[in-house]
Amino acid sequence: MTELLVKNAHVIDPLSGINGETMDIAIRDGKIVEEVSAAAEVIDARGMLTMPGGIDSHTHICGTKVNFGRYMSPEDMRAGRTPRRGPMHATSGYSVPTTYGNSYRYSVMGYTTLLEGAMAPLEARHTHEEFTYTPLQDTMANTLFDGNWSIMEAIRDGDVKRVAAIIAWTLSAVKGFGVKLTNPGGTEAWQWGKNVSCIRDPVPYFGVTPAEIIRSVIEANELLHLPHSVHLHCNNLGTPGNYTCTLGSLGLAPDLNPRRQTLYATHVQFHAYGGSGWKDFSSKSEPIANLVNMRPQVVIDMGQILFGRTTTMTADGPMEFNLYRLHHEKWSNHDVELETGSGIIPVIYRRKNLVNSVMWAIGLELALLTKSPWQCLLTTDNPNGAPFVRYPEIIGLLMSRRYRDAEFATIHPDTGSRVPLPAIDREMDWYEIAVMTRAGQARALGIQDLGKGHLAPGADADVAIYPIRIDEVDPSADYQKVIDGFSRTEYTIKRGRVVARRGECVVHGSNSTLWVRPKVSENYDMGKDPEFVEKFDRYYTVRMSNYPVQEQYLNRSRCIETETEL
Amino acid sequence: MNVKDAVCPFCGCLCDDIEVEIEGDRLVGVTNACELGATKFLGGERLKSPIRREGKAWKEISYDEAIRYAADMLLDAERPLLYGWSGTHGEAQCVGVHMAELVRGVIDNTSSVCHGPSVLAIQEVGHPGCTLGVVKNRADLLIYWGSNPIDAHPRHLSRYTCYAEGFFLENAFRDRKVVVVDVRKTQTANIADEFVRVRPGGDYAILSALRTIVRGKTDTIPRMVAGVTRDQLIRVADLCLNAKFGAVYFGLGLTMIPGKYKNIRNAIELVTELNRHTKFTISAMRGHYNVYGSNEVNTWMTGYPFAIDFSRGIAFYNPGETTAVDVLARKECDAALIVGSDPAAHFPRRCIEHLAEIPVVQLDPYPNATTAFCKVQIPVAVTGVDAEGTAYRMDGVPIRTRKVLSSDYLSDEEVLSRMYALMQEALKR
Amino acid sequence: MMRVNLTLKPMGSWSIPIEAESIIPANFLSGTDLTVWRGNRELGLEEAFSVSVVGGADRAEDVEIVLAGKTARLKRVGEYMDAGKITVLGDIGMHCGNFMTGGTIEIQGNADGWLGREMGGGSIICRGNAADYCASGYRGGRKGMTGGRVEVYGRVGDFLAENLAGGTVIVHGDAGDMPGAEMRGGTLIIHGDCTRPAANMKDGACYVYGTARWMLPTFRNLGTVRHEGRTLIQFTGDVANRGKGNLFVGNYEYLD
Amino acid sequence: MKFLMNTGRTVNQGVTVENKGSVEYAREASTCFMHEFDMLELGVDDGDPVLVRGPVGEVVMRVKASVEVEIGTVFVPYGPYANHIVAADTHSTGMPDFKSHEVEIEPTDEEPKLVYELMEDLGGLAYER
Repeated sequence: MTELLVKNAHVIDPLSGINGETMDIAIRDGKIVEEVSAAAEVIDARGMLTMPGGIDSHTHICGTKVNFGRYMSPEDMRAGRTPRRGPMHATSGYSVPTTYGNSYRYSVMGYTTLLEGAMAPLEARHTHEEFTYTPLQDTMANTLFDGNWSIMEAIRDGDVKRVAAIIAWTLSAVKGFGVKLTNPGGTEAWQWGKNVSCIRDPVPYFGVTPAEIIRSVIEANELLHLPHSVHLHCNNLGTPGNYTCTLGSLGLAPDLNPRRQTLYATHVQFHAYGGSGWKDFSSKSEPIANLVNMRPQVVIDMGQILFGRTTTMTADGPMEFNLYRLHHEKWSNHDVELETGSGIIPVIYRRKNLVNSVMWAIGLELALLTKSPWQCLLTTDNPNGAPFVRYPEIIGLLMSRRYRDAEFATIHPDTGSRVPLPAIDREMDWYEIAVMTRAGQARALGIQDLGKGHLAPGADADVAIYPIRIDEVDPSADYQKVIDGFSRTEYTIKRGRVVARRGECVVHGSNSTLWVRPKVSENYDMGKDPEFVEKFDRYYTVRMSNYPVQEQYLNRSRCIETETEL
Repeated sequence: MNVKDAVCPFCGCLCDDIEVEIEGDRLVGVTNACELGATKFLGGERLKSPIRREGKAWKEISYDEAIRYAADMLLDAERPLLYGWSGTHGEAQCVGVHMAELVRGVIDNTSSVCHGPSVLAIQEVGHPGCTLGVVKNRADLLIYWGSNPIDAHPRHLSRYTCYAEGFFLENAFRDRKVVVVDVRKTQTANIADEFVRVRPGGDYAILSALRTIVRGKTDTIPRMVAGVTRDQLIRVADLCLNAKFGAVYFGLGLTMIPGKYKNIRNAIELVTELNRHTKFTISAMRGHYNVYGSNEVNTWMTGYPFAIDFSRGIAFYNPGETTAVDVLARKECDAALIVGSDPAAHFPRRCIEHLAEIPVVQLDPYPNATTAFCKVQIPVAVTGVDAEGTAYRMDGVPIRTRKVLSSDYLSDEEVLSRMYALMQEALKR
Repeated sequence: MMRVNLTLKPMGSWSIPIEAESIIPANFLSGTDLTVWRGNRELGLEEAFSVSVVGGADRAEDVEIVLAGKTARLKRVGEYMDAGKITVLGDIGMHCGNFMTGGTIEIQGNADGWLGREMGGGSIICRGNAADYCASGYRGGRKGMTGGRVEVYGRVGDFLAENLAGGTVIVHGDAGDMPGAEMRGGTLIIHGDCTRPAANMKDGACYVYGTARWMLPTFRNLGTVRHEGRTLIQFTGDVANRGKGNLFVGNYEYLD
Repeated sequence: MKFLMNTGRTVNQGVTVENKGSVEYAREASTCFMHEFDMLELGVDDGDPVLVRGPVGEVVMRVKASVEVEIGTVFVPYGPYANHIVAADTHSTGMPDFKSHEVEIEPTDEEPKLVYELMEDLGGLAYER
């Protein structure tokens, strides 16, 4: 039995309804408990801002395309190299760090749970292997279904239950957590070098439209009672005028689940563009935020960009090729048979570039114009908008109008006429930041009942203690203190152990992986469906028996079984 | 007893439809594999126990003794080389990286003498690729460039490309066109619709010329380029532009010739250019069954796919300086651990001469050419036969190889983990 | 003026390279308490070198380092150097003058690979030969050398001035294969012969006074021009790469 | 006579590669595939030994006629025989010139060595003889 007592912490824990109380947190064997014995180890957190461990609900940290981002970028790797030190292994990389680099840097910022945003089922084993080497966070993977042949065929046949059955079989096989649609239909079209322009374009050969894919998969997702909703990367990312497509996509979401949203739209900044081309490119954050404000069944994340160098990577293959044609640096693409694809290019976002300046404003506007922080979560779509180590800067920008104005003065001078940002006064408070960086993620991902994102007794003892005294710091004026404070915890506690202390990771750690096994009846077991099996054998290049990810790939397996309607 | 869907641990095709027949503790039959794979499964005479060289003789020693020797050797060295890794499973490769980091050595894998130049090219311009099944289901044009699958990857054509059933092709055999570019009229060239015979060293010029033709600047090109007529180049460019889905598979015919990685870069840039017109992909024909896995493991753990020098604690990468051939030929290491490869058979002689001068430990099931240069060799189980673990196919698809036979041999991972534990303990003291 | 004499002591039986990025003029302003690395072992400067310092200086500009001994395996000398002078009496190892922004390095013997990699300013003079990747960039990087001057009196190896983006590189002897590959700026002058110059160039100027063998077929011949008393044939390209660079050659041979 | 030596994989080399002590592996890896016209000029028949001299050494192989190779070039399967004469210079890329080596070939009366003999020539000690 190991016990730990965090004394005199200044706690913000939105899911427990705690907003700035000084209290003790008792921990036994990795869980929060009511009280511990006198023998417990004690940490004095006097006055320090203490919150549940951070949760990133959309980040790219592990798997085929992330690793290819590293593989193709030795110039990025040399930017962040550290040697082996104490229990820390060597790390490399800035925008796409090594797995240890990701894990240590997230841990130092108080993050304890990460969701890899895109995992191709065929290559899932790779994601899980990298999870094992991401030791200081619990991990889960959104699984890609955007170009899945069997699903498109089932949709064409109008059989939503079959769609659900295919999702159930696949999630169980690849140890996935949630359902991800990236440019639905577009990734299949891209295997012919084509794309779909918006939700009404039929997918070549299959004939179904992205709208049909989105709607059917949402219904299927709810039939399976999955913890998380459908996680959507809308069609038409990154193009001027794409906000109408985004509005149309968000409008497809029915309100089916009283406990959480039924649609999670990711990195919406990249989908909130007005204009008919780059010349009249402008922000359309307002109509998007207005729609979100009216629709409780929708949650979005920001996809904020920050100026500087980074690497973009997504399953959205056609978008990356278009981006390559603008930037002309290097371009990688990786289509995955019968399932999905991906693309990678390095980019630099520049202050002096008007388009980049507008993009920067849009992310902030989405957060500031969305009334409820539970509906707009803080992300950069790491590393697409910026590497996650820059999250504290975003917190600073959201909390300080003065900081925003100072930054605004340095960006392209024409930005002001194209974005609503200069007129927005809102400054977020500590509670709202806590929602946008942990509580909101836990609720949106549906993992609060698994003990994530809060500090009530029974919860996982994942705690972030920041060296910030919120009664002494005025974030509006002292934004640099906010940035510094969120950059480096005093203590990060994971599963009841101190894992990071003032910028140093102090234990080797050991992650656990959360995944979902929907329980379906015999009739809906696709592993026994003759048509499914025959297609698999004929058109995949891997045998069906070698496709499922064995449980030994999961370091600490936390399987979530769901009761379904199949 | 028969085991179905076993995974072949020979080449980068990583065929996973092999059926093996087991009688007791022996493997007696292999179905579906090519000749190369079948031989690998059936195996040969393995070393019975670790051996140690003493003067002019070999002596059998215990695993404990052998593992301790290796750990001490690595700890004592000022710049140890940890080389090989392509012929073992990913879990063992991970331990290898941790070991290199701990003793501050150089870790390199066989890709440096295989597709290392391809990695360098990808690092300059990226890589438009796809999994093998995308090609199988869609490609109506295949280009084998400087590669000879009939000899080196015998099932590539039947399982993944020309002769494989494809969803979007009515008759794969008839509907797919094949172009072969090589300096030799290989077996593969014999099945080509169009064989382009290049003068040795001329591939770069040909690729530049094709890019120029695809761009519509044909008038710049002389009538003959590196032994190929402009007319034939125009014909090849037209085949590419008219394809619905084209796939290039290149081999060592591009990586081992003058210009090395620049040839690959040029090929990638041709494919990128073609993507402005139609769908095209390009991929390397990886040799060892898990050489790609070694690149993947190294990358997620160190940031670099091969040739990583931890001498200074941080990962330093500079192929040409930190690659095994260069380190050995320049005598820049003072000990070597070899796992899953046979450098004495595959490296130029000057490298081998240095191996003869430094302590060498090898993990390998069989006596091989490198055995002659070992102080200690430790026999291990064969991944895919009597050990299991992860391997990455040439297209990046990870597959778990199966253990189809039980034996008393330890796996590479087990031996290396014991070695690593000893090293960690020694450094704590 | 301060003169620092460093003579490399004979090292053990293997030829494990020594990395000595600490050897730049600025570092000696505060004494000789520096370290170098042999493989994974850190050595005090005086363990590896006989050190003598003559005179004094307040600024790096006034420091000259003279390196003697068997320095052919001494790597990274002059890395990030910004002022002063380094004279190498014999040969020098890899990565001499990497990232240099100012000052002068003079090598009386030969230089190993990556001489002046990613150099931004200053000047390097090599009296002997230079190996591969002289005045080049880093793996995967877009820009190689961006400024300054490298002059080699002997011959150079392959991939000379790869990714050259600025500055001037002059080679008096022959160059190997693919000098000026991916050039996007700057000036490269080769007095002797070479193979496949300026492959895939985007911009900049490359002069080959001798013969360009295996001349690439994707450059457009613009006719002859006079250049510093020579008649050269001017090409533009690389057309394959939408390039607008200029390649001037004394003579050329295609691989046809 | 001067030739350009190319090396590469063959099925037979692949089949025998896990058993390098075998006669079959030695036979395959010591084969020098040559165009018939070059053989005529050199005055050798199928199976005759030839001395192949490269930039860093020489080795005896057996010649075999092949329609695949061009006149003026020879093809040798990857392995210790070719590597006995291949230079280690990688042009600072990590990769030697395995596929483009100028060699000098002449008939000889010597027999190709066994793999272990080649290894012992370089300072090793064979385990199996």
